[in-house]
Amino acid sequence: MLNTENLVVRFGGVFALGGVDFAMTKGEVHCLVGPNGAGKSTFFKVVTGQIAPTSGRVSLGGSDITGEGSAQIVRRGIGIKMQTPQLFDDMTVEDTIWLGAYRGRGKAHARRRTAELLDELRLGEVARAEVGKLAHGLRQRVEIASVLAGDPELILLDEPAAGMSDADVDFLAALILRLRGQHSFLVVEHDMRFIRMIADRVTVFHNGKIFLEGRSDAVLSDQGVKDIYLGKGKAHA
Amino acid sequence: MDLVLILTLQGVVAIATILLFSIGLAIIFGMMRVINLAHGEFMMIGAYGAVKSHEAGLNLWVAMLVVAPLVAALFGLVVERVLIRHLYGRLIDTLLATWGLSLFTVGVVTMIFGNTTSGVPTPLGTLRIGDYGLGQYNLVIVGVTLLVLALVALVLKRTSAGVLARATMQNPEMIAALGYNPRRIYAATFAIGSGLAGLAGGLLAPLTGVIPAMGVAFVAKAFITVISGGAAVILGTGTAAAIYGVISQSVTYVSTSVIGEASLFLAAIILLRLLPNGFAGRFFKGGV
Amino acid sequence: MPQTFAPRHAGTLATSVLILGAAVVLPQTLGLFTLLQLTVYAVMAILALSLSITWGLGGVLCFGQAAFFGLGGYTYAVAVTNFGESTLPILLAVLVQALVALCLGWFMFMGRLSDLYVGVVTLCTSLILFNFANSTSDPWYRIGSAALNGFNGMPAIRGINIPFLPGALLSPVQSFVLTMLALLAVYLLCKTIAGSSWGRVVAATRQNPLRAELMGYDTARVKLGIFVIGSAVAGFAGCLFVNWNGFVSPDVFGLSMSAQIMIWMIVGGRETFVGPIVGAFALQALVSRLGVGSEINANVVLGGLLMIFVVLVPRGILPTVRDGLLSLGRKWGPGKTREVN
Amino acid sequence: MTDTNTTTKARGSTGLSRRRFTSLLLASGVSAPAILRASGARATDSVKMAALLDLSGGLDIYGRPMLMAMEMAVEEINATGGLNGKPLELITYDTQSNMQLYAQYAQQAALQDQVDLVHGGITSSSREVIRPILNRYNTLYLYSTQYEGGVCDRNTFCTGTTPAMTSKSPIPYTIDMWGPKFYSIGADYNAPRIMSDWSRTFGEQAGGEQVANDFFPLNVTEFGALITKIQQARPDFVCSALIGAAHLGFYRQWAAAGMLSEIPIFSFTFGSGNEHMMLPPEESEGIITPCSYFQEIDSALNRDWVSRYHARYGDDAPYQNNVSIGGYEGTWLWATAVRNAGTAEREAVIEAMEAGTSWTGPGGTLTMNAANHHSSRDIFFGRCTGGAWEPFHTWENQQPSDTDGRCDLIANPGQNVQFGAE
Repeated sequence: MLNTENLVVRFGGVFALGGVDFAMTKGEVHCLVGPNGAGKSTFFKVVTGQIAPTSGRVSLGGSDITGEGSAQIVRRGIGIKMQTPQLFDDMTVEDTIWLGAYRGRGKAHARRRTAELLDELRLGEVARAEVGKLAHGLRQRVEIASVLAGDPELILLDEPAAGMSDADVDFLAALILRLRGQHSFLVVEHDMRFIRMIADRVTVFHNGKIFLEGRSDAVLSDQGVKDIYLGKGKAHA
Repeated sequence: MDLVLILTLQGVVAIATILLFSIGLAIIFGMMRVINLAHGEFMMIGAYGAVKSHEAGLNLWVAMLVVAPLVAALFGLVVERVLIRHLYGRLIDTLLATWGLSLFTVGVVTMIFGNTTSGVPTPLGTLRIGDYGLGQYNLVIVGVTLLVLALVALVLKRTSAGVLARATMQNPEMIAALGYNPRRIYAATFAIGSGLAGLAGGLLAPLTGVIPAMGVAFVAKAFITVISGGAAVILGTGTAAAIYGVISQSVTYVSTSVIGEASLFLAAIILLRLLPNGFAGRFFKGGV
Repeated sequence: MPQTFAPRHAGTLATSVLILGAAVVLPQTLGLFTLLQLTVYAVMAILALSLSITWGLGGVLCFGQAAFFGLGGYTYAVAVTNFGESTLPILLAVLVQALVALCLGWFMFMGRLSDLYVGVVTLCTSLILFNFANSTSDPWYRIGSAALNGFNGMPAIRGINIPFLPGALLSPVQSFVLTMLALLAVYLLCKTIAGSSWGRVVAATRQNPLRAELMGYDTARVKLGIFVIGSAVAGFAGCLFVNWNGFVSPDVFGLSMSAQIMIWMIVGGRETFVGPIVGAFALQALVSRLGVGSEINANVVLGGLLMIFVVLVPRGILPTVRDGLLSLGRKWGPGKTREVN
Repeated sequence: MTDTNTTTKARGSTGLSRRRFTSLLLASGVSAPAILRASGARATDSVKMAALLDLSGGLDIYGRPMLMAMEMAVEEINATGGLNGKPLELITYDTQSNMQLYAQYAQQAALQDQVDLVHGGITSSSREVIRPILNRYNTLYLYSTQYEGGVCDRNTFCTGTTPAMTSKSPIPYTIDMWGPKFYSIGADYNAPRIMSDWSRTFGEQAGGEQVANDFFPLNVTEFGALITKIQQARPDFVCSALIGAAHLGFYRQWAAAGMLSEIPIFSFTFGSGNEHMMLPPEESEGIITPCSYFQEIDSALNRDWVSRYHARYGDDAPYQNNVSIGGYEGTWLWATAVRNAGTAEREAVIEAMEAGTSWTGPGGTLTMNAANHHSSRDIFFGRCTGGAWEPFHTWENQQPSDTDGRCDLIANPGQNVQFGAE
């Protein structure tokens, strides 16, 4: 459903992405891994409409979405969660989720969906608390709830497990597995334990290109992939 | 031919004047991300410093070139310590607070000196070009502006103090970890910016009347020039000053000064729309 | 703690009753002079609310609110001079400003200018208008039978009459009642917007435009909408001002006018709607008091207040007092505390 | 700034009881403001004059000396027995160079303080804010500064100079002296435009030619382009109606360009803002100005007045120019009418004024013109010499012909307009 063709991003003289052909199919949980600077974050930003590619094409379900802004991409049925939580600190949890559900669907739907999600993500107790006053793990959960509220077909998550406790990570993994039938997931992640729990397929980025792509267990046990991570350690030594 | 020459000279003077009264603001904005709407009042204080010390018997050039920037820099130090220090990182709040400072300063200076226009005569004689004449003092303005630009560029690029100042603005924790005191660097930068505003005020005093509210005439133009210039203090501000100087001067010559002024503001609006990060963001990334 | 701007019906009701009560009771108890003063304070309170909509609620940093206020005044003045009747001119004062804001806002928000640049562009706009209005003293500058008259301003402008009855000009007392009712209406408009679903989207856009975008909201359009509403209200205030004054001059576009509005808002409390109203009334009263037999320069007081509030009381009087009371209440009262982790 | 020990009283929160009384009165009939002037509400122990002047803000350089002039007049009037046995009380309002405050204080003076005369307003804008309010609340208005002329309003008396007075004779005189070709420049608003129009009218009648006519907003400080244009046009003299602090820049830049000794300047306005004292002599030498008053006028009355002024306010008291002295002249002219009428009551004073009240002071004789409510007066031609004025010619009894002929308040008392230039 999400495809890129020969995606190139150049900052000044530096290639951040050097021709990426990527494809994922509906219903799968797909993880992007790779050392820092491998290009996965840049890739994520292009796909979510935050930066325009220098050349190449991004398409969703066959239609070209290259160069569209985030809001337009979201309206096409993509949910996005960035690495740093993007929340409304002065708003209540309830209102935040409501806002995610309200767009294009009206108040009645938003009310119903908010109630469902508060329940599903076990946020009922803090429903009327201000988001800015919550602990980090809860904030991550609120943001995911607000993303789910828009009922996207495809959900893009940038390091959702970062800074979470093990219990929070387990909760999130369970949630993703539970939702896998209804949504597809593209997840940028470092936490290998988390990836092992959720991923169907994994794509490894290295030096702005795709190094390896395949089923989760096969990719994660590949010697070349391990070398990249080690090599990165060497390069910085 | 004489006419072309004199018009060109006037254009250069106009550009230099805009640069002169913008550069202090550009430093404070470009390096500290603080917008100082009381910039005009720093100029005013410099101008009063020059006029009053000259009236007290000081040599005019010393009054304009030394006393004016010193007085304004001292004032800047006080302002940084009392007001600006609490507002780093709050861009909009610096705007509001310095707007308050502007009103306050105008009020206080009015209470002290009254609204009477003071001034000093324009020094030097006349430059003759055929039938036309131009005050030689205008050339001094151009010269001092060039000198100031060169000095600022040198300090920012070449000296350790300049490098330190630029680094502090990018990462104060890092600089603190290296054993420097970022607060002192902020204070020094602000004082230098204020001092340059004072210098501009002192130098322009012989050309215009000095009154407590004189800053208003400059602040909007300085503000627009600096914002259009973007983060690069010299290249950005310089380009903006050149464009606005040429536009307002030539439009004024062919029509009226009202239309000249309006064309400057319109040009600013259009430029900001086309280059939302200023010239620096588009053309001089990382320059000074 | 309650979300700011969220409708607390009890408070809204109390404020509304207070304004309405003042409109009914004060004409019976106060002298004409005091009523005239209160009328202009109320006009300025409406102006403060207009910036509350644009900046407080919408987060659009408008340094040139005076531009819409002044244009509203001029629109009304020109129209009423030509028509000899005030109903259509009032509508025009509002509509023209909405249209101007739509064009300017389109230019700014669709170009995705950052807050700061929005500030610069609005500032430039008011400066251009100020310069332009000042340069219209040539008798050539006239619209229909209304000469713009430059720096001197347009004198002896007709006041507001009862709709479609040109002969029935409002008396000063009736103008007071009208202005208070207008203040009430604008206050309720603010509350309605803030409490509506769209108002939530506006608040979301203000607090975190990126998240709002990521939820699929077109933040440029949201900002444009709130900018248009705020500007239209400012235009309305301008028209009421001219009704009070019978006069409009380029001063209405001045920097000090825009500064004043911000000062009222900041001192009163920019996160609330009552705050700017209180700020407008209190500071106007202070400034006119300073002019009668005082040696203190009003600028010193206004400028000093602005600095003090930005640094020490950034939220303004009202929210600070309210929170103080609330925390006292939590300490001493029966209400339960709620800490969230 | 000034400490007064006379009847001058700044208005604080006094007059509460009267305000309460007014409130009671209003409770019965609020919608008819005229009722306010019911005699019961009128304090009868003194005659009151309100001064609405900018004592702070950009215009205070006019407002403060003007208030001093008013205070002097009030003190002298009280020292000579007051007005028909009652003391004259001066109530001061600082309008802070803010039009909104002009409206507020005019309302306060008329409705709350119930004064017998409002005297003040410096700019034409402020006058046009005040005038309708005082008309509405039936309070007499006196406007005493130099202005563009043309006000025709039964409730208003103007005692300052108008452009026709300073152009009709002075412009032909200047053309005789320097030549026919003149370049007009001025601040961009009504009064300078009207001055420029009159100078063209009277200049052409005298065989002169106005070669250009440029106007500048009050905040313009940069005159390089203008100076080049004037150098191109090579006129015999420059006719200036520049105004305010920013425009001082012109005279500085003009002198710096070496032009002061080449093309002389005639100015309607130089000196009205004490420009001759703000610029050094080398930038103002030889500029000539026609105007109704200079402190340097050489007459016994004036010498006496100037010495009394300095005795009252000290040696460094501000220079009294033709604008600020209006505060003194206007107050005395009105007081003379009040004395003639035997009452300060509005109708009676209007009638006394219209009977041609005349008063002679440091600037010569002022005589009120019944039909147009402007006073005729003497005009002096001054040359700026060493930073002071040197009067070198006098025209006596110049008529306010801007307003004359078009305005007849005797035939049409209801007339209330301001005529533009012809």
